[in-house]
Amino acid sequence: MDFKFSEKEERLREEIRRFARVELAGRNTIAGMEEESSDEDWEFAMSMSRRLAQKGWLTMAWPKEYGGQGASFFEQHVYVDEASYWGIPGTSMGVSGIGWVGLSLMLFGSDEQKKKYIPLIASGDPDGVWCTAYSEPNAGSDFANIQTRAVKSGDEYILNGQKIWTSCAHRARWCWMAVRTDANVKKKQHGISLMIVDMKSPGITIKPILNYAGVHIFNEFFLDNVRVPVTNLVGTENRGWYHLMQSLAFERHSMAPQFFGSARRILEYIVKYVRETSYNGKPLASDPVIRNKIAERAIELDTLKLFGYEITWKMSRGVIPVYEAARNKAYCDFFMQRLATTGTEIIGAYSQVDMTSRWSRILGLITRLYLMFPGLSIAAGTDEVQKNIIGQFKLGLPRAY
Amino acid sequence: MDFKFSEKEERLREEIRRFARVELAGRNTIAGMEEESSDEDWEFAMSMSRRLAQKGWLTMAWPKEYGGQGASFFEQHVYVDEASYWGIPGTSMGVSGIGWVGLSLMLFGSDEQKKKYIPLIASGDPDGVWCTAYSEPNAGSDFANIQTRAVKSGDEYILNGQKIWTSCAHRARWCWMAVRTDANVKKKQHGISLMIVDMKSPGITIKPILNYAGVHIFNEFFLDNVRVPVTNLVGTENRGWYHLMQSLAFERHSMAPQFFGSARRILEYIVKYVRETSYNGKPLASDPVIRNKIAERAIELDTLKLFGYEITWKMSRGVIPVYEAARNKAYCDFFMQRLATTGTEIIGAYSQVDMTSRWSRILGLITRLYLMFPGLSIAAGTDEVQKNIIGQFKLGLPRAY
Amino acid sequence: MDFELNEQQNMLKTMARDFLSRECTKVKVRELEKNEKGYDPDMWSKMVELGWLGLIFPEQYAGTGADFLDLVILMEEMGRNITPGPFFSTVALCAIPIMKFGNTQQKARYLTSIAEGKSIWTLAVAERSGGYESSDLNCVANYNGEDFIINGEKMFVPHAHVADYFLVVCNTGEGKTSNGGLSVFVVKAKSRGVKTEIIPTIAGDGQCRVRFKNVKVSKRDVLGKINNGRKVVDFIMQRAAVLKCAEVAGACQAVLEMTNVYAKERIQFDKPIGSFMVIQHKLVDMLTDVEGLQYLVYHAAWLLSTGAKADVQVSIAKAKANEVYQRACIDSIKIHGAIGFTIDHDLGCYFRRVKAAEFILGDTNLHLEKIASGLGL
Amino acid sequence: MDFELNEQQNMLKTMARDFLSRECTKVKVRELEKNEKGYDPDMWSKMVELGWLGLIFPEQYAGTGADFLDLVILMEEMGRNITPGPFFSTVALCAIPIMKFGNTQQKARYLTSIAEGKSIWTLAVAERSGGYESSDLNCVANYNGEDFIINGEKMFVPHAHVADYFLVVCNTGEGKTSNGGLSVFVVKAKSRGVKTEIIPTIAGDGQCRVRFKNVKVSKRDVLGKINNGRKVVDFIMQRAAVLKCAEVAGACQAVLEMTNVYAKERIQFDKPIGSFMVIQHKLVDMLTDVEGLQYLVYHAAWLLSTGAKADVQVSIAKAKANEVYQRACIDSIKIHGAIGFTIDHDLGCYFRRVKAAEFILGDTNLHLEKIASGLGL
Repeated sequence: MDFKFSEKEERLREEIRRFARVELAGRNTIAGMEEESSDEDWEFAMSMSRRLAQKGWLTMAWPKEYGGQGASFFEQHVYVDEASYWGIPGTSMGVSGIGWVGLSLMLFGSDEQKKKYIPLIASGDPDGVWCTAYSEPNAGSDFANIQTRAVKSGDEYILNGQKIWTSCAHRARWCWMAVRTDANVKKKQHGISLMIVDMKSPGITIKPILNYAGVHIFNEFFLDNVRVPVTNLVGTENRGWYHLMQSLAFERHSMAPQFFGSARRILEYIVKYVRETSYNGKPLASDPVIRNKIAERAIELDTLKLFGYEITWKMSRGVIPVYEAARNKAYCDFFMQRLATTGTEIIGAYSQVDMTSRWSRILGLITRLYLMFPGLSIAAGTDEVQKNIIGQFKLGLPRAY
Repeated sequence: MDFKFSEKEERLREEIRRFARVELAGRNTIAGMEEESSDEDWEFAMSMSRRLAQKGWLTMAWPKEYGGQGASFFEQHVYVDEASYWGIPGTSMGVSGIGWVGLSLMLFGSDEQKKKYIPLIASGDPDGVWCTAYSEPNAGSDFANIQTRAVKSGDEYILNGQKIWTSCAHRARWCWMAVRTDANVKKKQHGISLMIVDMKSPGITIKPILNYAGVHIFNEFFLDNVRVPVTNLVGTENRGWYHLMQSLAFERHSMAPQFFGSARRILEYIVKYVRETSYNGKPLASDPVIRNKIAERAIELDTLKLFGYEITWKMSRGVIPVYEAARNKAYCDFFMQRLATTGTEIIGAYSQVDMTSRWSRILGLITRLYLMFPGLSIAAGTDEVQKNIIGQFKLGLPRAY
Repeated sequence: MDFELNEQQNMLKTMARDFLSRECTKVKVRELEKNEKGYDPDMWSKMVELGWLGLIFPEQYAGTGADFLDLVILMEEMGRNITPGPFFSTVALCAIPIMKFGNTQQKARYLTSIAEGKSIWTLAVAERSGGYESSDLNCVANYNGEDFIINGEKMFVPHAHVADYFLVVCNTGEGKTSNGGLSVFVVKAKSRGVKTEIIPTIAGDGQCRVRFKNVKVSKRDVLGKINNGRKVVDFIMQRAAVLKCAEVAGACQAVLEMTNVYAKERIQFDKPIGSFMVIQHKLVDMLTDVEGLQYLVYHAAWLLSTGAKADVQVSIAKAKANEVYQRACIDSIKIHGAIGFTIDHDLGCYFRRVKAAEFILGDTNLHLEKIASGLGL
Repeated sequence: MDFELNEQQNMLKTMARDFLSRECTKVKVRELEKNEKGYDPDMWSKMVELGWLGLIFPEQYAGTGADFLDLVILMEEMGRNITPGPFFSTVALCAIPIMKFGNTQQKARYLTSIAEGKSIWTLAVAERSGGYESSDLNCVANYNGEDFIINGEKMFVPHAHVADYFLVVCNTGEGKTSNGGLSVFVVKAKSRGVKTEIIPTIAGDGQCRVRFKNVKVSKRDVLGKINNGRKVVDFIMQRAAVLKCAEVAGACQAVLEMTNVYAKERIQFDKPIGSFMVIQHKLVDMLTDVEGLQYLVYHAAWLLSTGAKADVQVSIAKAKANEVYQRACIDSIKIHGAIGFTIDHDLGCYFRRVKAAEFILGDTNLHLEKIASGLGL
């Protein structure tokens, strides 16, 4: 039993801190999925992606042959945590490429695909930006219910259908897409294939979907006879569901260190804030109700930290974390909600102030979290989906749906 | 809109208060299902039943022809609330008779049954004590799954099988029993019948089941060729399920005023206690965390109060409250748990002290509630069962199980 | 005991629901969030014509003489539909205290003007801290022997940018105690030295910062007695809080209904999602929350309408409203999935208003504290 | 970073699980609840033989020289199985502070005696209020120039009725401050003036009231320095709290496991109840709770074992343990239905112990307060 980071890992943390202090000095940065919304934020994010690639951090845990540093999972953990703490933009490049496309291609991509796409991601290049299109209007939590058809015609597939909730579609060069290549199947999990779609293909129409805060993350996405070369098929035709399960595990496993980083920062700000602020006639820091709530959030933060460590440790031992990733995702959602509501209780009426306004408190971080957490908790699978996974895979319980 | 009790109702409340102060003076009474446990408590409870019958309160809302006073639902509400507040033993006579057997017999009993059994209940006589046997080892939440067989043989049914969780079986003179009269049915809800079983019948064996606090409420109950005259069939043969649903609605509808009464008392004691006690170096009443929690419980208490009023008001308008009864039951359970845990936090280490010990605080009421609420929340249907009822009957949602 | 609305209340309810669903669509709500005024003068005129502004004023002040419970029913409908604009600030925050504390001249002048739709009002209490305790209030009004001179800053003043009059809570006493030293003044929005700017909020609901620099008001413009302002504020905090709770209760009913409809329609895994036990039970919990809230609000309102002491019940309703509104919106978004997170879905309109309702007229902790005090702690 | 137990810990864990599942069945647990002694001397001797009493003592004191983390693993197994008796009070509450604060004679004498199973110990801190703050402690020890004379009363002293020695926390300073004035004395249970009586509890776990009337102790019997007892108490509250948390974590694992088994076996509506989404998700939440607790306990224990400052982490573990144990038991009973409510089911054994674990060594509010202070509030 040992909960210490190595000296090397601690040095890396220090280096990232120095980097963030210098690079982000004086900026109130927008990071995460929100950086996709405005052109200005996106441009800065992409410039940071390149800087991070130069530093060797962007895809540090990837093997050197794929443009990584062959860093350990714990080094990557430290990087993700610390980059999130500082809110460094550009770390995810629209999430997909860094998060799962690169790793998935390494696992089941063709040699050509590996050679062409992975280095683009690793370099932080705009041509390395991906989006992912699984969801459809009738394939949400039940996302095996994919209807977008891909019909083979010579060297190409012809795609027709509609995708939705595609984040970053308006920024991405490529799309990691799940389509139906066989409609005559008994189980709808069969007959799905994964393919790489060039976002510049004729027949693609993208329509923005703004969220209720007016931020442009999601898109609707129509495919009208879009032609995709058969060489863009990833893995085995009609086996896409199984590839996709793997991709999803990649998607969820870094959530704990990522949200831990930003939550750690928010909690620090909250502590600072209550030390400096009076409300309803008394200093907030002296109010036992506030003290209690902050202490409860600190317990949750520590729990999330250890859940993050545990998954990284298991990965470093060669375990593919399935239920652990689902647990961490569900715990992040739970904790996000608690932190957001406690945060708003503390900043009070200021929690409704527009995040970019000069009246916003704590850099707008709490208002942002409050507005975003319900959406984030749906992305990458609802609470129900995660708990079904845990129930089946860890507790061995029968399917509940 | 009017939330006032009438003067008549208020006078009744005063009368019950005076009665309780006199009759219970100097006693630390045990009421509710726990009075069934010890012979001494039971004897006192039965003596009180007779007193309550004499006062005309025991079955006050029953029509005069059945030994009631034809009182209004709101008068009965006041009586239930106030009697629970004071913890007057004997108000329920083992629950079943007062709670649903009498009312059910009025609805679908034969004239003979009405004439024989109802006056016995209304008089508070030991021969008016009933138990109810629905549950079986494999019929819990799924309680249509009743296996106890009743086979007709001439003028009698021959009963064989096993019942469980039968409260008051060791005190009851009669049993309100659901049995299977037809095993060849497609839906297991069919083929069930309700009958009155004389607890003195040969072939009945009762085995006590103590709860984890050592209190004897439940019993296991074996039927070995028990003969029941066909005249003891209640309602229509094989239609017992529908009679039973009606009985269950009777069972749940008075829960809100009942628990409201006792919770009101507990909360008053808690307020008194925190005003008089210091802990961890400060007066409890000055601790904002404690103040907050008590205030939250007060909100819940008020909510329960109004839920109770609402159901009584609807009944007084001729509505049969189905979802409302389920909602009130579920809310009672929720609130009981919150009140019990807040209560234990406040009395601290004393919450583990045996209820009858001289070290117990607040008359042992909080410890008792803490030990009992998990069991009470299961009795008369789990939270899941109640919420399924509400989902289907009020929200019109499809069956979820 | 009677839970039913009377005939007049039912008529008002039906009329309000018809009118608002026609005039105040969610498209209009979204439009008004972007609109500088934050309300629709045309709709406002119609509300005046319907007699809503003077609903509870005596007839002598151009009112219809309805009672407080009628106003509660109306607010519930407004909340159900989200009706942007200065109705609440004018009627709940200002007209009601004027009815109670105003002298004959003030009542004649101001109530009539409000009922006839000739003036918009708002209340300026909270300052930088956002809190409602006397110690949070630093704005001063100094008496120079002739007039009061107001200096200070008020925050989160609803619709101040379109108001004609403010009620302004100021310190007038020596030192600041929790019971004395406050006074409430009627101040013309156009007075010299008043500066108003909109604070951008996530609901675009026209909350303002108002600064007062040497603003002169006559001593005749005190509402109630001088140094007796805490009483006025406490009175407002009770009446207006209950009306705000009614608005919230209406909003919660709308959220519940739209979620229930969605849960029946939305198919996943070949079933309506409302048939998944976790979703179904979440909806059931929402129902229990919303029904509980509604009864608590009616109970508090009824108590106030009888003139009984209602401070604990008002705080119970407000604390409950704060909790239920937030939980209903969050659970509803989760049940809806991504669609509930979008700008074109009505849910967001409700969710973005949760915090405004939570912090106006006392947050949950303040009201829990009032409940505890009321219980004798 | 490494989450794995080492070989020695794994061996200890396996051995403890085997031994306890054999020797300490739930039938035995229930028996001991009724037994006046509250422990089984035979089992106790075997535990001595296994070297558990002196597990973490240096070899010179008849110990096996294992470390604190090993003891954490052992406590976890004891908790999983519910092992009634004075192990925790002897080792966690007394031997550990003696190791830390005892002088050479005290260590030689007392630790060896404990390791060899020759004496049972317990700690007497809390009094009537049940609290652990200095201001809750009124028991005094007055120095008469030669000896200390103890007067006062202690409550909820575990296993005092079978103990040979007490550590007693007394006021020795002038006045009572939070940092000074306390001292901890070694007191023989059989000293003249000591009166012990059992407080009947719902777990029958042998908690006692101990009264001291003019009990004479030599000044040599101070543990650590005079007037420095708060430090000793705080030290105990950290180490022993973590060990209590380990016990709770073990108990919670057992509760989770038996509930999961039941949810798969119990059929209702022709399905295992674990296939109902609400039940399944309740179990999942329990898993997340229990795993979180276990890691928090390990983390705090590891920090202590490295000598690092761990006060916040200890309080995090204790507050979490209090919450998780209660929730796990309640949810488990609800999932079990009526059977979980009966005296013959193992669940009740755990549930009836929740409150003892919650209030010993600081309740949730105390630890939340410590966390807040630790965060700089």
